[in-house]
Amino acid sequence: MTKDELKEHITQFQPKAVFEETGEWLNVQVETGDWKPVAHWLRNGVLQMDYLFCLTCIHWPTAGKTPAAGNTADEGSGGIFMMVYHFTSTVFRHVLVVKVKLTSDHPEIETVSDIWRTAEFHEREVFDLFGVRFLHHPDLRRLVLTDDFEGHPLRKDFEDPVNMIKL
Amino acid sequence: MFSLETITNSIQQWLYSTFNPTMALILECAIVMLLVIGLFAVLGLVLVLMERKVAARMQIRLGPNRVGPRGMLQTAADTLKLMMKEGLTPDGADKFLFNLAPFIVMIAAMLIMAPIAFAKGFQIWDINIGVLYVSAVSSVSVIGILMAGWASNNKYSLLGAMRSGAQIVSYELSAGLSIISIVVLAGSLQVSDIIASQQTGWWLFRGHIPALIAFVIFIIAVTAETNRAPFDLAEAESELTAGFHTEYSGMRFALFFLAEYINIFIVCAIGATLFLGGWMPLHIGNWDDFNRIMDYIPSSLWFLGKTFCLIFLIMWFRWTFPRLRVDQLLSLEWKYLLPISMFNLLLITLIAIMGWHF
Amino acid sequence: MYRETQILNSNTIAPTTARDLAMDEAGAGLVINVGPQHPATHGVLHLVITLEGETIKKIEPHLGYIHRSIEKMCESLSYRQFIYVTSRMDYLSAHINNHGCVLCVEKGLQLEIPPRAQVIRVLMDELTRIASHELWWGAMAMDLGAFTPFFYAFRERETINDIMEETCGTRLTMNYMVPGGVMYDIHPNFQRRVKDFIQLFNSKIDEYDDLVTGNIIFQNRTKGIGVLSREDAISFGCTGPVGRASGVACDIRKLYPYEVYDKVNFDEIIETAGDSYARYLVRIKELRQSVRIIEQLIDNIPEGDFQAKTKAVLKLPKGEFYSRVETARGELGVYIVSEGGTTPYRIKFRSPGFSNLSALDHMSRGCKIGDLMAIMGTLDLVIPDIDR
Amino acid sequence: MFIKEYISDVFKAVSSLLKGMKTTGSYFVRPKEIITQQYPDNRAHMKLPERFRGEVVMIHDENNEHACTGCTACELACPNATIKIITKFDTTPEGKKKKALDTFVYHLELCTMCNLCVEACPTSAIKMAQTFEHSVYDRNRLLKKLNQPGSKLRAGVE
Repeated sequence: MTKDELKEHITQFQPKAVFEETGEWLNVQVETGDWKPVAHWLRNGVLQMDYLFCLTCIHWPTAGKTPAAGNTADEGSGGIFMMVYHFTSTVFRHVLVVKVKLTSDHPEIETVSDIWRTAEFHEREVFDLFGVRFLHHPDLRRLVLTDDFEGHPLRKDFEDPVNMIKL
Repeated sequence: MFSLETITNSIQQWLYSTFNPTMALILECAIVMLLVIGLFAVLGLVLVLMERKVAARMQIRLGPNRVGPRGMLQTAADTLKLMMKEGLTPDGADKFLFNLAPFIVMIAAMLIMAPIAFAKGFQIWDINIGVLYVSAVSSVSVIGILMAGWASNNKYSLLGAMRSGAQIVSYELSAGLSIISIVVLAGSLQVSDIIASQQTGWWLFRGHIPALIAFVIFIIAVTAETNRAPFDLAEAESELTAGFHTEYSGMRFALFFLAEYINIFIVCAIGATLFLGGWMPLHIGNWDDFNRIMDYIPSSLWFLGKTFCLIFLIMWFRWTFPRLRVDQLLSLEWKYLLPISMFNLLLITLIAIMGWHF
Repeated sequence: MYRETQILNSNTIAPTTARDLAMDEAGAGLVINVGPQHPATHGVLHLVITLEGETIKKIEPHLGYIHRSIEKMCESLSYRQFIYVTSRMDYLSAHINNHGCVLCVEKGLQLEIPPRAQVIRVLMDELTRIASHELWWGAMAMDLGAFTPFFYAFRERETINDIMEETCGTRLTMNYMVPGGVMYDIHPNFQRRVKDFIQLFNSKIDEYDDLVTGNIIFQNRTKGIGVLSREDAISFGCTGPVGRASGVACDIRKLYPYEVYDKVNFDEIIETAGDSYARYLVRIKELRQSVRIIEQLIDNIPEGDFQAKTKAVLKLPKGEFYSRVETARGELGVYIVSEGGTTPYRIKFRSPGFSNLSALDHMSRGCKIGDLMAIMGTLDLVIPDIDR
Repeated sequence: MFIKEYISDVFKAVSSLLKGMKTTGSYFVRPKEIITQQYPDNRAHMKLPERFRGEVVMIHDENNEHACTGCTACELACPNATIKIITKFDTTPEGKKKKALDTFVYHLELCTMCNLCVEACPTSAIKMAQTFEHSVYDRNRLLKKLNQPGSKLRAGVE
């Protein structure tokens, strides 16, 4: 399916979705609350996005503060976490990037590990390194770091004076 | 002609003429003990080196070549290292059993040495139920292995020991059945009688195809019984790290290691005795000249040659095959080897009764 | 007895999910730790396995023993510098990792790569793939208890390493790819030596078949073991030979061709059984396909530059760039978020091993411990690739 | 036929095993195939390819002159802070002050042999050497000073 067709389908299901077409693939941004039904629809609906090939998160510690980023009252001061999901369909071979914006104060999002099982590990990794909480995840523990580790190293404001050497 | 029999006889005569009979017997026992221990040490050194060299050649490597000429002293150096190492006992281990286990394995191996005929008239104890004795004593070593696995208080060791138990107990059956088929042919349990019965030819050739099948099954079964690859499930390096001897170190580990090689030697010696005529030279029908030349080769060389051929075969297996899984190991025994060897025993009995063998 | 050893050797972790709690209440299971130092994990992978007898009830991978946070490191390295770090992820396909990174940077810079560099890159990728599969073949056979194949595999791998050493300067972590092309031109001996190697290698693959593929013990150990259905493979994101053995067409070289992969003839190997044997066959057949690609390209390296002209300091425009390459283990995704500076704002490496490992628990439930070695062997896990 | 299948199974299995044994056995009798290199013994005729990256060295000619201007391009290119360049100010004959290299500090223990410094060098002053036996007992000995004592910048290199 082409980008326009994808766009059409998504708008039909989720009129609130925001599109961005600068990159290689179609990017769509959805609200945190809408994410779970959208995910279900992506997997089982007409698009058949059965293969989640990348799941990650980006931290913008200051984005929330700048007025340009559309700072609203509930976004708080700590910036935003952007969850990025890369989907493709093994049937149609189209690629879609879904982004969900989370606030730094309450980085919580519904898990998709019941829809794409690969998400179970990827979400644990994101939880470990960014501190994003995945609601209803079956086994949300730290994956690579020790259980008593403090902080989330891939956050931009993470400081570790012992192990991080500033060049 | 060089013969070990004359040497042993003259020593015995000298002993009995110099001391009273009790003293002579005690001295004889002491000499035999020393000889057995000496043989153990030498066999350990030779077999470990041989294994490493065979493995190296099959794996396009050179193998040990630094210690001594062509690496001959490598195993001696290794033994020295193991002796000087600290023998650790894990905290949670059952200390008594943990220390006892390697000795049980070792002693079991030593005991089987008794009825083996190393050369013509060179045998520690020509017991009249020699073959039965061998198969009885060889199953003692499983107790040592189970003990080691249990006492180590390590889950890997326990799993290894359990596997080993299941394995040795089941493979004992087909090894026993193959041994019995030769007993049926030879009509005696005594080792010297069995060898004597192969005067005109080895049972491997004289017993037609059934004897060949019995031989193959025997080799497979003893490979399994000695926990050698492809049946090394008790150790199974990639699965259970080192299996039942994971927690052993230093000399106690060396004893397990040595016992493994001694066991290989023993089972191959028994295989050579039963199927390849022990120290009996190769004789072919009416070729008198050929037979006479063969007779010139000392009987001890015949025995060792045959035994080392079988040892080489078992090493060849080890460096070629992948390991079986534990359930496949048992299904191989119970679904293939045991039925085949039972049927085979029937055929052999028929051959023996009808006198169809050569 | 089970209970007793379990208490004495208790270094298990607290149960967390309802599923685990249910199992603990039933009192079933002997928990053993495979790794982080274990002969079969080939690295520092830690698996907590719950057993019942010899049967696996649950596997829980514990990662992070070699986690270096390469993603964080890359955030402070420039676009030329961060490539060398990625050799240390999946160190067996170092070239292909580097390739993924330079592709992503080039996408951002919109660089045109000289055809000569493209062909050299593909040749190096395929040589790396052969070397990686060789090591996998040896190590997998060793996991299953056969030691000798390891040495035969390393003999051929050594030849590739020597070729790499001559052209790239190093044997394992080459750092040969640079944004815009390759670091040096190929060595004058390169073509001759590769052709010699291909000739030698064709005769050796048959030997591999004799020694391992046809072996009845090996077949019994792998057939029907660790079956991963097509749906599960997609859901778990299994790519590379693991995915293809389950019937998923996931070869990035075919689906989204990069460099000259759309100009060479090769087959995407797809098996449908999804078991360990199918994964084995896919890799063994891929060896021949890699040889095919090299044979087509080795005599047709176009003349010209081996590197495009680039600025001394690279700056990617603001935006997001994603490149996908097929490593020996599966799909490697490189996701760069740029804020317009000289260093990436955020890099994500979607490593194939990570997703493949997540399917391990699903595949090995109900198998024996011995089967676990067959499954892990054919998953071809490289631990630094998983941990990053 | 069950029996027939059973026997053919056994036969196939045994023949596949024998095939494997033939392979290893054939190597056993062909010692020419042995590929072991006896490393410390073959040191004399072991030749590494000229591109091999062993360590960074500075090229000095017979007059003990190098081409390093102390521009720190390599220091910037290095991802691990392996190179530290200490500069000094020389006075040229005309009396002008000119920046020049004082010490080229190279931490071999941090180096990953990525070759980026050599690529970055505008005057080709450094290169990769083919040495590889870097093990020492004292870590400090891995900290190297690349410019030889008394060496100076070759005339004409800017």
